Amino acid sequence: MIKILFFASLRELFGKESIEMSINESKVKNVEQLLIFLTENNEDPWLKLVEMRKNLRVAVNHEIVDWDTPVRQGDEVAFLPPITGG
Amino acid sequence: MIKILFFASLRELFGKESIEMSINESKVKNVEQLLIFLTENNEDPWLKLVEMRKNLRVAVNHEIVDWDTPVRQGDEVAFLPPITGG
Amino acid sequence: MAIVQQETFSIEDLIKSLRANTTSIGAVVSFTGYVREFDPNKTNKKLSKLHIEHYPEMTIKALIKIEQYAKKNWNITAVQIIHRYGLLEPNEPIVGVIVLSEHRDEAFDACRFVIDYLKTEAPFWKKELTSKGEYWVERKVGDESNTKKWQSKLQDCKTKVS
Amino acid sequence: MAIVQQETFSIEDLIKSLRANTTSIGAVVSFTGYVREFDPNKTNKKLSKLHIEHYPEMTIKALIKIEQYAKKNWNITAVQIIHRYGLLEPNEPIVGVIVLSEHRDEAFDACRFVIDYLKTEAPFWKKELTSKGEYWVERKVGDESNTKKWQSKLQDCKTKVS
Repeated sequence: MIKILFFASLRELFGKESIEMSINESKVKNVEQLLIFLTENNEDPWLKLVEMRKNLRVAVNHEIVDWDTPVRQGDEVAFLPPITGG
Repeated sequence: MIKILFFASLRELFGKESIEMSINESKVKNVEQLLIFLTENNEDPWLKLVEMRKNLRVAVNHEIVDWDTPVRQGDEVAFLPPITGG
Repeated sequence: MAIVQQETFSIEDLIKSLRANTTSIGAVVSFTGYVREFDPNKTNKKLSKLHIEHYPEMTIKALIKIEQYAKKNWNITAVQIIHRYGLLEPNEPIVGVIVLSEHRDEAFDACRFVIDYLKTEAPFWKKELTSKGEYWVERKVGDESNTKKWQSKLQDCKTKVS
Repeated sequence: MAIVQQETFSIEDLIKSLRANTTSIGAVVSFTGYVREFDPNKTNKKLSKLHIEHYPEMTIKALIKIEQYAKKNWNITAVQIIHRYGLLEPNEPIVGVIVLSEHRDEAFDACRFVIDYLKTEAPFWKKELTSKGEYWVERKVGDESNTKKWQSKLQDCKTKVS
């Protein structure tokens, strides 16, 4: 299982703070592939993630990472809308 | 009469905060000429002002001014050692 | 040292506790960011509240990383970030950054770096509740370019910091 | 608004009174300069007191002029200088500069300008009373070059300001 977290506008869009799902590790090896997997059925609200792709950042286990970073069972993945701190 | 003020190291050097003196307005027309007049007898502690000339600034009536600024009877002239504010 | 809390804070108390037992601090620079009730660029909207959301498990780590980058890049004695979350009223402080150093140039640069970086790199999101409705604040182009400017200027800042 | 006094001061109180009745202030930047007990460059000397002398009839005028230059060159809402004189103990604050503005970039630049300019342009002189004797503080080369940098960058700053 991996845990996927949503914040701010994405949390509102998905109507929840997080989901858990199992992934096929042979198919989904990194964050990029996870995003493709989540959106391959062209279903809302996942499609929104694709639209936002350019402005989306991703954190794995509480660190912002590049899109080729591996994901493994037990990881916590968060798709982050544009940060507006301060 | 004009009033000449001394601050910091100059106050200590002259042993006083200020002096008053009358000036010959036909001879002493500006701050530069005042300094020349004050130091023409090559007497200490006035000579020190010449030595410090490069680092000395001068204020007339509470404004730092250029050396060609006129001085007149009643003016308050201050020779300022290098400022170390803040 | 970084603090994330709902409550308000006192810049002066933070400075005092940072200064305790220091003897060669010549300069303290502080930045405080506040909730604005009116944005002159959006004159028809009056803010009633600002809601700040964050990613608790990640936030402190991200802020401490930014502080560490500041210490690595400038000769400073201490740096402290404090950032609030939850529901804030207009004119309340949102964020404070304090830098202590022997000399002022380093304190100014480091303080500015920290707030610039935090704006785009620490996982906070702001929602404005206004007289014309609620909406998530959009990222400012200027904030992005400030972060990029630092990244091109500083060593070891090219990797993501949060 | 500029204050010259013997007593100590509170940055927070000054910020509060400057912020009273403002509704679109997003940023406050403050600088505080302190008396250093030890200067790492002069390790053999311990400061016991700092004596600050000034030119009373001129000081406030000079400080207000610096504040006016800041307001002319940056889009800021308020700026306040406070500077002490007399006999100060190690670790006491000497000078405070506070700038309020809608956005942070202006506040940072203006605050830095004010303290840089004040260092060479406001009629204060410092004498250190140390374990190795008393002496007048010498002007730092860095302070002069900071002032010159601003003078070459800003309009209307070439004339002397104090």
